[in-house]
Amino acid sequence: MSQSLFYLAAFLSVFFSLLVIFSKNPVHSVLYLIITFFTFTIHYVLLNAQFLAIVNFIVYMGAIMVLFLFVLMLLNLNKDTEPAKSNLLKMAGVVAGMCLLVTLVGSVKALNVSNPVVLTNPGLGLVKNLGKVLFNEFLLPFEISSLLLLSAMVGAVLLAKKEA
Amino acid sequence: MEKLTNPSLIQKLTARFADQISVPAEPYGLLTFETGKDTITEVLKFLKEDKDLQFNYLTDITGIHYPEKELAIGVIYHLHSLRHNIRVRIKVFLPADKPVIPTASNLWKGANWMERETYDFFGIQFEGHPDLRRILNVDEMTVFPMRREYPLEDPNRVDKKDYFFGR
Amino acid sequence: MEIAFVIEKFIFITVIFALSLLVAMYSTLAERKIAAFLQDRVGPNRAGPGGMFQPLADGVKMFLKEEIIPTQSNKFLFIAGPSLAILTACIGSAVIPWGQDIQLFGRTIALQATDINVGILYIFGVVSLGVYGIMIGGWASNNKFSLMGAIRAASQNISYEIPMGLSIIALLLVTNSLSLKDIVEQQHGFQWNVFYQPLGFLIFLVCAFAETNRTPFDLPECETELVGGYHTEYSSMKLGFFLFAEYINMFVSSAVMATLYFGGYNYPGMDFMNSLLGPTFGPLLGMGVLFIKIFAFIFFFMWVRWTIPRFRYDQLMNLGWKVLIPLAIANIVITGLVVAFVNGF
Amino acid sequence: MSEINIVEAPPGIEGSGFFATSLDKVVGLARSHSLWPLPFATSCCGIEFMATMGSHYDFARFGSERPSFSPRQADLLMVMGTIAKKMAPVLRQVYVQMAEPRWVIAVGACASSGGIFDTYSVLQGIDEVIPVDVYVPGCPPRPEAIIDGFNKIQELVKNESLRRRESPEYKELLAKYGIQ
Amino acid sequence: MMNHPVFTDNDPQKETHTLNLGPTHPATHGVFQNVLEMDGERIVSGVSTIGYIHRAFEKIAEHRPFYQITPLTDRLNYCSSPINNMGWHMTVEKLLDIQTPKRVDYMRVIIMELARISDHLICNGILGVDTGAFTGFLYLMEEREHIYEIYEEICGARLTTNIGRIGGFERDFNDIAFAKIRKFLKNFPPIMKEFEALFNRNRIFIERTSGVAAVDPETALNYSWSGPILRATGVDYDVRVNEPYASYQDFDFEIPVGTTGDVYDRFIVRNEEIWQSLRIIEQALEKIEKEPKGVFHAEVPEFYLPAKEDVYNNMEALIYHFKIVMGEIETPKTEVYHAVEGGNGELGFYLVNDGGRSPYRLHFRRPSFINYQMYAPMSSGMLLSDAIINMSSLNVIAGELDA
Amino acid sequence: MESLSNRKKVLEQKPMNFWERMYLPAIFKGMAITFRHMFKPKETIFYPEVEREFSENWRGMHSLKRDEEGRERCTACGLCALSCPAEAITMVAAERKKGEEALYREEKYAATYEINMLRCIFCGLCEEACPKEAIYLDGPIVPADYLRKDFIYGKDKLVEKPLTELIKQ
Repeated sequence: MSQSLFYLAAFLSVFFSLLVIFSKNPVHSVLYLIITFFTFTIHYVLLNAQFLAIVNFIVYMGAIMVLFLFVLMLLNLNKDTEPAKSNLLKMAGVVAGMCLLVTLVGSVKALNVSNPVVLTNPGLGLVKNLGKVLFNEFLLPFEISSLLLLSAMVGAVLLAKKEA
Repeated sequence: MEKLTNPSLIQKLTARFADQISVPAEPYGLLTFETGKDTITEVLKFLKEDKDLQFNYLTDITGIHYPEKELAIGVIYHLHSLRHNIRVRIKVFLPADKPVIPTASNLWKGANWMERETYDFFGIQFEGHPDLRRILNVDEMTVFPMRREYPLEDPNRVDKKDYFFGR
Repeated sequence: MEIAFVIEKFIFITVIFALSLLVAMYSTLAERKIAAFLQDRVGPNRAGPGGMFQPLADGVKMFLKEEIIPTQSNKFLFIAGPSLAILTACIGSAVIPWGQDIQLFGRTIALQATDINVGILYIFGVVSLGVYGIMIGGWASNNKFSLMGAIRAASQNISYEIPMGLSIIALLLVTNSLSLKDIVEQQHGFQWNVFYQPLGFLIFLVCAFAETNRTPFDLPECETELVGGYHTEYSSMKLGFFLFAEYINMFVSSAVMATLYFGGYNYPGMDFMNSLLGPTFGPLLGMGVLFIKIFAFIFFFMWVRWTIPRFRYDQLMNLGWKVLIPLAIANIVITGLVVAFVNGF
Repeated sequence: MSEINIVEAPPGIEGSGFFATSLDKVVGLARSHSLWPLPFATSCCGIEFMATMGSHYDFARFGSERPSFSPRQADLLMVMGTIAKKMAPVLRQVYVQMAEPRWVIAVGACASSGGIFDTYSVLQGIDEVIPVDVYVPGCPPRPEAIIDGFNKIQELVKNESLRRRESPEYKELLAKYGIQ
Repeated sequence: MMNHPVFTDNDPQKETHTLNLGPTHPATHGVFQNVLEMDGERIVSGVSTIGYIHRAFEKIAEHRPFYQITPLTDRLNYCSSPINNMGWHMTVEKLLDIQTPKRVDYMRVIIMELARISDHLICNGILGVDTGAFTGFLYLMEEREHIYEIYEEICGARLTTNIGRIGGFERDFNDIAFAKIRKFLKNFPPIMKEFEALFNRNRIFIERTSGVAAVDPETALNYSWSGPILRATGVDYDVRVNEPYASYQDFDFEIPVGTTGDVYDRFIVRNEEIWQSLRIIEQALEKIEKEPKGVFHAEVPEFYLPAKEDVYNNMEALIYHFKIVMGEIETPKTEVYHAVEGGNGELGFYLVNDGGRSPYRLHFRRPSFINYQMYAPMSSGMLLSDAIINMSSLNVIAGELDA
Repeated sequence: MESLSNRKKVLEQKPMNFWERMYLPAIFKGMAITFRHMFKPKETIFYPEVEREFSENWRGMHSLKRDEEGRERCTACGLCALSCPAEAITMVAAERKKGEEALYREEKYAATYEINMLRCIFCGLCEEACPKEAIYLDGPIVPADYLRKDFIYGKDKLVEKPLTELIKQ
């Protein structure tokens, strides 16, 4: 049951992420990206990581992508306004893509058959355990990252103030 | 400051403009006089800015059409001195074929639409007006409907003869 | 997973779905009736006794109205907008515990579609998705009023999610659980959370108004400014979906408020009544009590709507960011201190 | 409250658990009780319309208290007040933007026939630009008269067949006004 | 046929967007068009287009005898038609030099103040609606309905009243009318208090209106503003006091003025004027008691239609009757300007007469027209929501605006 | 600016006090007001079934009156048409023939008398203009209708029913 669900979700993830790249309308792209994120949420649930799933759901789907969409909607995106891409830029794109391809091929080649991962503690992803881990073992990184976010927020406010 | 009355106002005006303004009349206590289009700006400015007069409130600008007269088109200003609570009416008559008069909209911003309305109705050109377009009627209109020669009713109406317009 | 369980869940979900649609449908009538009563009028009374069939008439009319898709709009998104709106509105009710476990046909049935242990967060996530329908619909209409409505909706909903989340965090400090079922069970015996978290409840209430786009926060559709806001270009059932979504949202958020702060299906003297009525009818009574609470909240929503003026866009943002968020943070700190104090550090 | 005319069930074959009627009737009945007006109020009649919406006359009783200012959502275009020639194209555009089925009611003398304003600038009746279903006389009509006109529209809606909007007559009517 | 200004957004480099507000936008009450350049929610500049219900009043007036112009004035500011009616009657009376008895004056004062109340009720109610609170508006509408019942008792119509005649009234107020006025004076204040309680100290409303569209007195005078919106800026110019007509000098009332000229000031000034109007009506009722009963018109047989019985039995009356109806009354060849304090400000009638059947030229100084022209300039820099409540607080009546 | 009238009453904007700044008291006060209205008697008149009492002066549909003997009072003098600002009245006058004395009171009568109800503004000027007390606007409201031509009300709709018929009813 869960295996077939996994395959379905995996297929959908790949399918929609391809659509993200191939759709011409940027707003459509964003919408496909949202669906892709949703399939990730399903993956998390399948891994019994409920907290992660829901946070992914809230933060990525509910907040970040809304802002993406928000910005895209306000851009005047049509053929006339598309900035002219120079040849140099195109060349750079090709080179970068090639590099990525080479890396991927190389890594696939280096791949060995590995043992299936078995969770030692199936309840690891639950909120309670996560909270304990976060606030006991990883308290310092947690606090540092929160400070980092705070400083980012203050910076954003300052930047916004300067303009007004 | 003593209260301004019609006689003292006439005195002040004649002292300043002498023969440039016509003999004033006072229908129903409202001082009325005529002036020419060359002096009108100055008259208005004087009335508005003189310390003793202070006609700072432009009540109204409108037009009138006397087709049989030589100077057929008239522009009529009503000013009000709120301080002295006294009104004055100023008339300027213009020829029908070339009704041009300087604008009052640099003295009173409120004159803007009043002049547009007058232009719309009578075709009076206000020189120096910032935006002299038709205001009430459709832009495509070619005539100035308040002139006496134009009919009230739309000549193109069909239903007037119609049986269900019981006339 | 046994097949009976699946059937049971399926039936239960269908019932809840139908119920929320029914409530939403009659909320439209209730809104009109309540508005009328607050305004010394009588409201719809021609369509059926007391206007009973008014929602049906509206529904039939909308279904059969011509569908106009503006030529300049993006067809796919234009249709996706209202569909998303109603979809996200409907899935919110999945985690709400409607009653205690009930004994029916010799089975113990949980009156809750699913008891996930992150129930609150789930609700929170679904609510945050609700804005997509409005945004997409408003943008796809290719109408400036709609676009402005969509933008207002997006920024309003994102802004008010934050104090909402923060007020829930303070609640979590009290309850120690993310599962709605647990939270309700903890409130058994008149230990309603609203007594412990009055400020939190107030913030949550205000945010609920904002998230459902009800007056005084109805800026996205704001009739006198934006004509119809995000749904200006919509006709027929697509408009119906938008309007419907608003009422379902209202129903769900009323249910959430009742569950989180007002004891859900708990009521004073519940144990006595349960022993009197037995394991079948006792929980049903609880469910009835929950619905009474929900209806009270819906009435409150409407009552407020027909009483007070709406905010201006920047004032709304000020209220959200400068008043509610600091208040919510203060609430967390105070709650945290008190909890720590009570637990003896 | 007992003397209020509640809608009667459409005539059908009534039996135990069996109730049949033609779809047209039911739809007409539903539509007639859910006519959302678009108040195209330009002058005095608009003020009387406010009185009609107000507590004394309570338009809501007919299920019509939700004025739809967006033409897409409206079923009934209520033209209230003088329509000048400058306004005529706007009115027409609003009518065109409305979704079918749509009805038009000309409230008051000005909208119906121009009233006392038989002048170069006023449209002599909105039926010169859009088809009108019901005329309400009066300048302005009292709220009672507006409700009376509305009831006439309801009658019309009730008895309209579902297919009327596709009929050649209807298309011809619209073509006469140059719409579509 | 299309008269809309062209508005497009096709220029990709443009930072602003163009929003066409009206003429069918709900907040523009049907007939004003404003093409606004918007930067997000903020208005950069705007152009007003009016004339969507231009009905050529002044042209019609040149073709109608004097008494037939009264129905026209009804349709100027249709929220307070009696004031327009009375203003017109008084203009003609001034022209013909008719002195009305005191009782007629007081009756007119009652009617005019009722009209002012109903006008302000609509304006303040609509302001409530535009800020999103519908209910207060409906409470006021209930009371306005009672004002209409009083009109109906006096003249037979509700909105476009055609009330009164040149020289007085068409009939005396009957007892029911007086009873209804007294009842209104008793029932209305509590409702008005409720309305004020709903809005006056509500922070949402204060924040929406206070400081919005503030105008200083100099600008207001420069734009020839008049009426409550001018008084909200602090200028106590009120025609009723400055040039009393209809015996307004006999009454004791105050002129409420604001301090900042913002929307909130306009709102409270209008509310206070409603209270002052109630005071005036009370005084007028008292004064009427002291006047001889049954006098409801001046004794001017040449201009005032004789009673129906007289027409039947009295040859002279019949001749007058025919003369008046045919419009063949003798009038002086002169011009007259008369102003009354309308619901929105100084409503002036400028009448040029050549002794003919109808006026040679009749010009209405329409306060809405003159007040509204500041709207577009003053909205630049405002938020869209502010611009909308600013519009409703100006109380622009389309009939008066476009004439 | 100095006072122009000496009757100035300055309305100061009071700054909000603490409770007003809190939003909630004012909101609850407002809600209390609206809630009280829920229990007030409703103002609504159920119009098509219940009609409000009109004043006796009220101007409704026109009726052409008959005198005590049941004769039409109108003499087709045309004053009403002349006084009508909307020009809604038309009439064709005819001489009364012998034997018609019981029908028409004066020697002239209106052979046709039409009012265009769509044009009519119910101002009552025709009523005032009539020297014969023949036309009064004392009828009910003019009903709405579907076709424009149905609004030309001829004598069949305007003239009062003869006394005999009224008695019969």
